[in-house]
Amino acid sequence: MSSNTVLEVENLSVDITVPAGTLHAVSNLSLQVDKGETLCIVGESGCGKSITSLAIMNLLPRKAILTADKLTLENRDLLTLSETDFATLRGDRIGMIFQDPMTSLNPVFRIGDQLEEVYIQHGKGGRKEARERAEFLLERVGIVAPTERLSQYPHQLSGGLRQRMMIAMTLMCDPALIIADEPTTALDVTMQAQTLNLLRSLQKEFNAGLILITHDLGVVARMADRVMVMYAGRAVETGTAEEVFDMPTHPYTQGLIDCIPVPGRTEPGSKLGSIPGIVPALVGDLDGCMFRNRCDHVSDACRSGDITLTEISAGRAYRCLLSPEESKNKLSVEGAA
Amino acid sequence: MPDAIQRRDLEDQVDEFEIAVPSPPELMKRRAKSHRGFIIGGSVVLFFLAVAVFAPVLAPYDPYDQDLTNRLVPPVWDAAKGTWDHPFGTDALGRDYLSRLMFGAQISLMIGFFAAAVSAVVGSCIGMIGGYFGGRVDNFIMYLINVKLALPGLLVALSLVSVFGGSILALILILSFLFWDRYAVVTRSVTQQIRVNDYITAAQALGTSRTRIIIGEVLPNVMNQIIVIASLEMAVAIIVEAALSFLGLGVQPPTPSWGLLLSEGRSYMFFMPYLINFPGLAIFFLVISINMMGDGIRDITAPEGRN
Amino acid sequence: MAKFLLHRLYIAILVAITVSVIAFSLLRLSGDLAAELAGEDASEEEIVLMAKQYGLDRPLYVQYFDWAGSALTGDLGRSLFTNEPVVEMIFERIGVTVKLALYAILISLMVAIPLGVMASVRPNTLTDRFSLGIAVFGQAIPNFYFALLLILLFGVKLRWLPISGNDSFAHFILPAFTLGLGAMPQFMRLTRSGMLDVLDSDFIRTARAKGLNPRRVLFKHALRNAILPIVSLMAVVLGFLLGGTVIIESIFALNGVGFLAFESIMRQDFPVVQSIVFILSLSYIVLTLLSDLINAQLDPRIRLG
Amino acid sequence: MNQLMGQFGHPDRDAIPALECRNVGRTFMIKKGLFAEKQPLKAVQDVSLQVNRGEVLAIVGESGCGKTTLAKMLLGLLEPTTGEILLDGEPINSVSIKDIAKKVQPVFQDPYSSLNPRKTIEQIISLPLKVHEIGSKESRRARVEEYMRLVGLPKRLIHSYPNQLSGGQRQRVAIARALIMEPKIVVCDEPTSALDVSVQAHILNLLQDLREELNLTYAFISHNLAVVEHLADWVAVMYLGRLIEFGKAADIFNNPKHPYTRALLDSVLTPDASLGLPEITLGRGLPNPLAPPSGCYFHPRCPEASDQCSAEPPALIENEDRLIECHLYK
Repeated sequence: MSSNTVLEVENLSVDITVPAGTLHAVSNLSLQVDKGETLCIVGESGCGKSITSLAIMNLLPRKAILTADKLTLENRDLLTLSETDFATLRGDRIGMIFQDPMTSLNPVFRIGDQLEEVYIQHGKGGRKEARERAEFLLERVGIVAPTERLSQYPHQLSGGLRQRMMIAMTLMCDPALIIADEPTTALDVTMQAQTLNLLRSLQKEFNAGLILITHDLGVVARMADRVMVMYAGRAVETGTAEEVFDMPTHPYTQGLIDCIPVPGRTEPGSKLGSIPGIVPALVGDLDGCMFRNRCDHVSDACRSGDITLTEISAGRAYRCLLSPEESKNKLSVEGAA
Repeated sequence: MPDAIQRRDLEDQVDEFEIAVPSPPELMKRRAKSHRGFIIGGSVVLFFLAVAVFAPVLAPYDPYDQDLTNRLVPPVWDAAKGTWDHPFGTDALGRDYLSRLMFGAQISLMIGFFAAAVSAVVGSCIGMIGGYFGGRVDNFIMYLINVKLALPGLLVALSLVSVFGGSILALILILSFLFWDRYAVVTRSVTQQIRVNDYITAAQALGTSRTRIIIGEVLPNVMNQIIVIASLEMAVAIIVEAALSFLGLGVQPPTPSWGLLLSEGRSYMFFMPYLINFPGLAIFFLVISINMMGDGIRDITAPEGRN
Repeated sequence: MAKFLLHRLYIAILVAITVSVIAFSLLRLSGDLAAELAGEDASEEEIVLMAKQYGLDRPLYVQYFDWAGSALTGDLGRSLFTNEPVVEMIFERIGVTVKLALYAILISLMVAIPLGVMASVRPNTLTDRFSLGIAVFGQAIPNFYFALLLILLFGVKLRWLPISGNDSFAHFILPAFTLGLGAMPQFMRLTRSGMLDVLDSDFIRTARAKGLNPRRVLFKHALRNAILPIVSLMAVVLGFLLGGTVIIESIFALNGVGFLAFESIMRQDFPVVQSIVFILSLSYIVLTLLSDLINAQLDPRIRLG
Repeated sequence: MNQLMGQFGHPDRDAIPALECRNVGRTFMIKKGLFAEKQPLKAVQDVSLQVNRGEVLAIVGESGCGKTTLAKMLLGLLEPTTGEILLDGEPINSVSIKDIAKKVQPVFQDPYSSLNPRKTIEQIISLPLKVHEIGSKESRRARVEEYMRLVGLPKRLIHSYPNQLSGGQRQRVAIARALIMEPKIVVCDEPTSALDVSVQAHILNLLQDLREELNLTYAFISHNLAVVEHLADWVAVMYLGRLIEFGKAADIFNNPKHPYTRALLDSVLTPDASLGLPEITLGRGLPNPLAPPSGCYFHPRCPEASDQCSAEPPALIENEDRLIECHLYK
């Protein structure tokens, strides 16, 4: 592990007790984020990507049980921390941006109070310093007349502005890691690119690690240094953005890419590729490949046993029984068809 | 539909990972079976109901029969004077207290049930109309609700009873007038939430009449709430009826209303506390079990559909 | 905000006028007022004379405006029974009733809010069950029966507290407690459900993600939002308690407005009853206006919206 | 204006368009407070467009651009305050909502809110038949089964409730309900934006198939331009209630003219890892529709705005292969 590593997670699992049994929301997930690096976690609803972020933040619901072999932030072991000690890290070393900017800010307090509060809570300075920091950051996120905005209430701002406030708020204490959970999903398309641009330039400037969680392959392709594709609570493919998009090795990744119409690439009016079948409910004992019911390349071997991640090169891995050769041949033929 | 159309049988085979999701009725049945409060509350309510219905058969005496030689006989567990002739003792006029309590259940349940039902119909109609139509109609209905809330209900009820008398029909109507607003407030706000759903717009786009939309699309989704409020309001109606009778402005003597029993027993309560405890506890247990049932219904019918 | 309050004021005035009409009709419902006034064995002529004397032979709306007009100047007529001015009768007693209602709401708030908050922080635990138990008990026990039980226990058996009259603070303890118990369940449930909703909201997640200390999250960020509906309910309940004093005041022989209302109803003294109904309605209207004002202060979405 | 529309775009000039809007506008009177004057909110202004049988018209724009109001007018749920809408050449306001319903049916965005949770799939799909009193109970059942097959829903789901269905299945139910009246036009309001991408592909493919098989006309409302490009024959770009660009889909995607259309197209993020994030220079968000900017509504956000843009509103003119409302084009 290099000294650049901000977050390291090994074999993280999250089990949630539900009436029907135990829900394995996340299984054996490992990841690593470096300073200034963007890791995109991509997957469809219910794949466990948001639970992963809450697990790292230690904000899981009460009924969820977290297990992991390793969970460190800037070389600090998070697994042994008490809730009180963990709280001192949140907002200070890790910041989080949520999906819906309309509901993520407290409606009864001024924006300024909500920004300054983090700074003061973590002992960075007094009211005056906090105000200066807030004004500085508001300017950085491109807000004109920051002093005025700070004395406003959330309902007086548009969605795009509120999301910028959220970004500013996470940067108040200069965090080592930012987790953004679908930060632009609730925004208009024209706001999306601007907000992402802002997020990325600030992340680079502050040299923070960024975990960006999204279902939008377009966002992933444009934002990610490295990508982790999740399906059914597991990582099914990891690699750099180029590797994953140009040469997907897991049938699910390939399927996802084929599903979306791309201007200039898919023929208008043509049939889109599609993934049949349903997402498994992750309750009870899970055995074999979770994607087998929707996969064109399924064999008997896929139905049982523990299917592990196969590593192709450093940081490049996939969870499938097809050999890299096979997957290359089969998937690329299909992609071309 | 043209014949040449390709039939799609995309999802006809059952997926290996498909698990049976119960339908809303099944879900409710399941939740009902495992809801302790609902079962206990429901059983006690059923017990009271059975006592009320079969009072003429079950009661050992005529509740109006006076026996002045056997006045104020204590219950059977009073070692000195209790007898099995009158297991719950007798009142100041020697009437069998158990029989009077059993017939009292009739009055409480009848008034409670009908008051809750009448006000449910009136209040829900008002609420759904306000919630669905919005605008001026809704403003008017909000104004009606505000007027109702502003009036001191119990006082108005007392004055009305003193004018119209304490017949059971009058009591039911007066109590209904007291309770319609809760239904209106709740159904109105629930209807407002339902109205914005696309299935309502879809029905409108079909040219469905407003009445049909309210009855066919809105009502099934408000019904849970109406039943929950109805159960709670029935409990309150029972208490208020007892209160009116206790104050002497409800059911008139010698009818064995529980409230009346309490008020009659009050003069003797320092020496014969059972005279107030029996009717008091009867009201308490009936009301608490109805409440438990109502809370149970609320949990059982908790909105499903959205995950 | 000015617009919001102006709108509320407009509705309040409309409601107040309607309520006055209803209160006025309450008097007319009682049958032939003139016959009532003239006494039981009055002759036809005497009744007609009476009607003339009190202006009862005029059209109803004229009588209403007459009544409303004098009500505006603070004249609510005279009692049929004691012939005292109604206003004086009510003002002599309203202090007792207000005191009782305030004590009751204080008691119920002091119990309900802490319990509701605790229950919402730890749902489905012993605390939660306990507070739910109190709520269920408070809802199910008829207050007149509970009052009698309290009298038996504290008044007769233990002889700790007086059971009738309104001479000292001690006289208010039992009635206020009885009344407060009835109001408690609503506050408790609203606090609990309101807090559960708020604690589940995105902005609380944000507050926790900021690493704020849990007490600050709970008492600053959550309670501040959950308190808004409680303020509204307080006005409703206080209005309701003022009206609900009828039973409790008669049981504990507290000489308040409730007791007066009860006595007046029993002796068909309708000018007094209608005035009490009207005054209690007015106080409800004022209370809700006040709660709107407070909520507008607490909620910037209203204040600046 | 109508002359203009007639000359423009449609080779088959004699054909009556399946759907035509002529200067359609809708103004809501918004009352702010009790004593305040009512303010006009022009949700849709002066929209003229047409689409032939079997074609797909896409209406695109940000939220608040008037897409949904326009959709409601097409469905007959709102009356236009100005202009008129014609179905097969017949003005929509001359017929009853029931007659409109036979020709136009909606498919909505959120498959969770578009199905009544208290009703079975059979009840939901057969509702149109019941409301229009078509057929007996048995024949309705048969028809429901037929349409379930048409949209790819297994028959075994007929007695299920919406909560037992996946998002994709629910959207199929909504499509079956829309089609059972055999309408000519389907108004699709963001039909896939609430679905996962793998499910979205299924639904888009289904919509394509159905259009070919049933010769349907779609009014397809969406903010997802990738989907629009894939599906649409015609594209109408709306901004703050105004139609600012209208033309053939291929033309608009190959050569967007209006600066707003260009910005919209630029903000499409294709999954191409070799590209970075686009620089969008729109600056602020949508202005307050109650107090729209002077001149061209788009000028405060427009990178190419001149003094003329803030002073006078541009007119909708025909420019080469399309209609456009911008001072840059004369």
